[in-house]
Amino acid sequence: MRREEMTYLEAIRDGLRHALRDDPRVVVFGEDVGRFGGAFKLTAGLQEEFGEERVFDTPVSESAILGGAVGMGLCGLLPVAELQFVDFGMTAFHQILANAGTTYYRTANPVPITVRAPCGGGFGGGPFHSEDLEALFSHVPGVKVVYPAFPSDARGLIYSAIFDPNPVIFLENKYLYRRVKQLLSEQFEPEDLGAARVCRDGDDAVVITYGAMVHEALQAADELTAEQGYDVMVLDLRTLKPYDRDAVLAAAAATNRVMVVHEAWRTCGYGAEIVAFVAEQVFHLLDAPPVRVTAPDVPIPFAPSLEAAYRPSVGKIKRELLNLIEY
Amino acid sequence: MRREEMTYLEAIRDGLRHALRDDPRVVVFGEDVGRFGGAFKLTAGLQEEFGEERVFDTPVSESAILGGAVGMGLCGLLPVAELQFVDFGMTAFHQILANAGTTYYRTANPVPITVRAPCGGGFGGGPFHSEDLEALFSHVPGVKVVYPAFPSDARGLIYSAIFDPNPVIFLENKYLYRRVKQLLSEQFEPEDLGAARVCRDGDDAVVITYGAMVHEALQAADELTAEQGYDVMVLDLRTLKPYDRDAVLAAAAATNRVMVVHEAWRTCGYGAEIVAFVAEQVFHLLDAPPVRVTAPDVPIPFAPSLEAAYRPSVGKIKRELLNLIEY
Amino acid sequence: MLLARRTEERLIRLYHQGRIFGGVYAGIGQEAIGAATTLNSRPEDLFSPLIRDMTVHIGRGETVLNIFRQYLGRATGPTGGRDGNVHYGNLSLGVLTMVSHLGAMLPVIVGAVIARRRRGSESIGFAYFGDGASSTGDFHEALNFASVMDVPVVFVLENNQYAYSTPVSRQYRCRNLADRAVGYGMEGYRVDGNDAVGLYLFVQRLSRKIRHEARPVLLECETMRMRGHGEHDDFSYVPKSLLRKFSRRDPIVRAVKTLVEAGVISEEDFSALDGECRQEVDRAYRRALAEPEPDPATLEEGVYAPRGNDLS
Amino acid sequence: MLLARRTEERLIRLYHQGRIFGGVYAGIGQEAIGAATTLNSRPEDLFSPLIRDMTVHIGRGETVLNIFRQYLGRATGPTGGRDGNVHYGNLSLGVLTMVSHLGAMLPVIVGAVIARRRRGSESIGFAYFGDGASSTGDFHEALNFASVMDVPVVFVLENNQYAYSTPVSRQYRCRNLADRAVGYGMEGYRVDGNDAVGLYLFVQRLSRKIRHEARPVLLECETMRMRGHGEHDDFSYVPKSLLRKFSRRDPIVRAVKTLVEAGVISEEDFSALDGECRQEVDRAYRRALAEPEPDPATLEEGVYAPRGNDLS
Ligand SMILES: Cc1ncc(C[n+]2csc(CCOP(=O)(O)OP(=O)(O)O)c2C)c(N)n1
Ligand SMILES: Cc1ncc(C[n+]2csc(CCOP(=O)(O)OP(=O)(O)O)c2C)c(N)n1
Ligand SMILES: [Mg+2]
Ligand SMILES: [Mg+2]
Repeated sequence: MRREEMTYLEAIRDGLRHALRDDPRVVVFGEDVGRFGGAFKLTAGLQEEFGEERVFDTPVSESAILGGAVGMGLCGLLPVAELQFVDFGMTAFHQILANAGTTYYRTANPVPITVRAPCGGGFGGGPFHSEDLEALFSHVPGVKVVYPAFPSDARGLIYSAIFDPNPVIFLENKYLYRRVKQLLSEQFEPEDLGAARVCRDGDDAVVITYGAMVHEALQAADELTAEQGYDVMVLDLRTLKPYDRDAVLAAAAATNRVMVVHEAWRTCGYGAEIVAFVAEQVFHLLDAPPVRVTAPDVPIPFAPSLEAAYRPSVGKIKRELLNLIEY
Repeated sequence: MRREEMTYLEAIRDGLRHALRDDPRVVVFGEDVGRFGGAFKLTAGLQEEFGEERVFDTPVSESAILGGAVGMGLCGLLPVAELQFVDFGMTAFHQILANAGTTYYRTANPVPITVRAPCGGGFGGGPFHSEDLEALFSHVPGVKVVYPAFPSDARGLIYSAIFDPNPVIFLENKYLYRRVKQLLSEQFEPEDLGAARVCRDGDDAVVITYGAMVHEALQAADELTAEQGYDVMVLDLRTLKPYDRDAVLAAAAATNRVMVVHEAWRTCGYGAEIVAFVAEQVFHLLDAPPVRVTAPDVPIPFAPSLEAAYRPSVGKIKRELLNLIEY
Repeated sequence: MLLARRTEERLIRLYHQGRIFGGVYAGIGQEAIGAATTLNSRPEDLFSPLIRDMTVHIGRGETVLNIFRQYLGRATGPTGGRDGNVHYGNLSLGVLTMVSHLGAMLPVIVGAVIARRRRGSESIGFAYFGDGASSTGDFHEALNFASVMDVPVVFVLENNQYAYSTPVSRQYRCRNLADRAVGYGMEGYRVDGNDAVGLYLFVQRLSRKIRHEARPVLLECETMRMRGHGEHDDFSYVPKSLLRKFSRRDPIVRAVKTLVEAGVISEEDFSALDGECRQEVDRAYRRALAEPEPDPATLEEGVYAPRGNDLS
Repeated sequence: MLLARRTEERLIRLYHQGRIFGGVYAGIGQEAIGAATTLNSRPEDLFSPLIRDMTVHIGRGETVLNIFRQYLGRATGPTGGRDGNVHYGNLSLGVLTMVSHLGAMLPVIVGAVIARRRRGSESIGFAYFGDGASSTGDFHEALNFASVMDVPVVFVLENNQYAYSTPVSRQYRCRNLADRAVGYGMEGYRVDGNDAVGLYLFVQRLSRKIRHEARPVLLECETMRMRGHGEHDDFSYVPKSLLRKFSRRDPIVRAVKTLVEAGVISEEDFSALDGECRQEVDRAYRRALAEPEPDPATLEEGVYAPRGNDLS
């Protein structure tokens, strides 16, 4: 079997390409996604390959994009809408909360849409191009939320998201776009939504995380093993809503020490959900208080010196892991 | 000292009236708030008393209302914007997240605005007139979130919100508007933002809650005392962001058993934050796993039979409290 | 029109008798608009009615029985009691189910028409909304989007003089809302929304044209909300003179007069029809009343569509 | 204009040398617009510039030093390094600090002008935005709101032919965006945005009028984005012929020509001025470079304003 090396970004493009090839109902649209290939060039080449009917630009109108996707999904297409940055989706959050989230429950008509949204910081994007808003989307009934960390997952999950009969918010991490590479089989395999994955084994503690922080957690774990001999499990959630309860509980049970790491704000962040769930369900199995490592409740700062302090780092994760393990 | 009985709704109106009287910079606006007095008649009489320059109607334009408030706040007014229902604020969430939340951090120019938003269900409002979205607002850096349960608090807190130099999201519970009454002193007293209050003492467990659920929790606690002799503390958070950490920790320490109750959706709901905080901070003081009693992750149903099952009830709270106490 | 009128009249009575949970929002006085548009539609066309558009539902074939089921929150109704009153539709009749957020359905129907046409039908859309909704950002994004994408939707603006308590003088400052069309590069018309026959003829030409040209159009229908915003509202803020003026222009009375004068129907035909409508309303209400409320045990079912659900 | 041009040229050079973190978004070719409007303003007026409006900042008195501080993320800059590049302002100069969300500043400046006028000043507002931003719901809500509330704001639409890679033909279908004005009951004009002198005279009359009448107005300025969306963008999607056409209409060259022909300045004056500008840019850059970055220990400070903060 031939294998190609792909970045996270290329893998998502490849997933889109497979979906576009496999089903004529799939359409890809958003601001600048056509000939230009999108702000990150993620959709580069798709319009050329599939034509302007399948891959097209829209005006700067997030509510028209998201509401339009709902209408397309209701009437026979499988739309994939791109938000240029997740931040700008907040101008039309009601389309997610009201139209996308409630329509199937109220009418039994499925809304099979996918919303792709680049997230996260670490590149000097400042307060309005670096947000991680998974907690907001995950609070909405009726939508699914996916946030991959690896090219192979990204490719398989975008494909499954497109063919899922529900609205899926597909969060992509900009920091990973060109930084993470993997050898992927040429033969394409979809990846089921909903399953977490242990991407590093260990029994001294577990870091439950997703997106860019999976990589920071893995590095922190490796360094801890090298430096202190501790073995830390890393659980990549991959799907944030509905999340893999069994995997979370199994990881907690196997390690008795739980840390959640994310790049988003702390208060009412996604980590609160996981920590609360673990505390409720397997309280008696925990040997130490669960820990959240997150960004502080601060608008995302621009200057490198500030952003470095803002974003959870390998060093910070290691320190907190040591505290947790040696509690 | 003379005292008048006021409903929750009248108390908020009285707080607005005091603010309008005390400072000419205060303006009150939104859809239908003027001569009509608002969808709930909460602002009834204010335009008559203070004139159309101070209390005025706007077009159906939530982003203009919220963004306009930010501009007014930056340039010398103390605006109080009404959302007719909190649900509709989601059409302009970016004005809260971007303009209201980040401007002081970035520019050192305060944004002293207040956004009033009727929340909550229990009256057949269906999926788009019953939402409780405090978790979304509480995730936003730079804004404060208030959610009173009693007329006296509502009156004092709206006044303090208006004079606070930060954006304050003032959540009002529609179910309480005309159901809850209190004797209030004629002499007006502001209520500090940020402090929780123990509104029932007890040492067998604590229910941490806010808004309409304070009343359900109080009744559940009273019934448990009568029926089983247990004494349950009820802590009313009153301000949800930033919340009163000391009061939460003190309550957990005093009871060793913690329940959070809210009417909003469970996943990534506000309760997750409180449970996570307690688990992190005072894990060793807990004698039982903390518990969340919330609505399920379901669009808010219309039919009375469904809504009754959707909303946390006194009976449900009691049952869960018994489980918690007898764990 | 008549069936819708009789249905709403009954709903209003039931509301004031305390027999309807939630609220009742009537389109009395505005019936010509839904009637004239649906009568000009084809099976493949799409509709996004809002709160005053019972004639759209009925015009597309929704039953009065289903409407009572909906208002009574019955398990058997179009939303199974999960949503209430005006929030229903029927995709097999081409009718989308509204959300409350004003303007928010406008991009949805634009997307829906795009989808139907990409799938090979000659569908056009009819999107209904009020003067208040015309102030929302979604109105703007949807009209511009439809224009740029060449999507044939008739944006039916029911200008009924009020948005809740707010008169049009505080909602906009252009002369007519139809003046907004030029800003989207589409045609805009302001017509008498209470003249069913005239409107029917107008929409006939219009719908042919846009089906052919695949272009959107803005159709402002001048009308009047003859009741409160909802039945809880005494609408004392509406000048009596305005109500009087429009009650002389009642769309049903006018349509009957025109049709009788033209010899199309007789007064007796009308009375007979009216009797049938009243009977149908009675029967439907009684039947719906006897049907079950949703089972609370089903509360958490059907939040997500299962895999394998037919997506076509 | 000249100072802004020289500043941006330097920023562009620095960006391509890898010395600017984040991005650089240039307004080269569009300088006439900010210049002509700020020159017609009074101290109490308000401005909401976006990404191509360096001439608004400079026209209101912002220093080049502060601009370099901002781009270099210095603790001493207008946002103290908390926000980057074009996201700065100075309320004491009447300049609001933008957020990125297109259209989102438009309601803010409307509210700001309302506030200033309620507090007794004769302030008017100048709101800048692009052809892309004109498709956002916020554009619509803000223009309608300003009109209904009688708020004197000049909505300065800088139609520079592109929104990122999207040409105006895929952004709107009206003939001119100024055609949208009638839909808000305000006046709308389309003018040559590259003719600084003509624009100055036009805005002079316009700003007097709206200050007096307290009405908003839509002013579409035809111009061209002469660089990529940002400096990371090679703008190969822009036809060279379009760039050539507009480079013959460079606002600085044209203004100098007009002023020289009119005898207001000489070629030598211009050269001397240019030299001064270049020197100022050099000095400012070097000084800003030497200043400190923000201290990470301050990260969590200043999220909330303290009580007692002067609210006036
Ligand atoms: C975005 C949004 N804001 C506010 C509301 C509350 N609301 C419901 S109906 C209404 C007035 C609607 O007026 P109009 O659009 O003219 O329709 P009409 O009721 O006159 O038919 C308002 C403000 C809403 N539903 N959606
Ligand atoms: C609401 C929103 N959606 C998308 C973006 C991403 N974005 C940034 S600039 C831009 C194009 C802006 O074009 P235009 O308004 O014409 O201004 P110009 O850059 O041409 O000056 C886009 C789409 C944004 N900033 N805000
Ligand atoms: Mg109306
Ligand atoms: Mg542009």
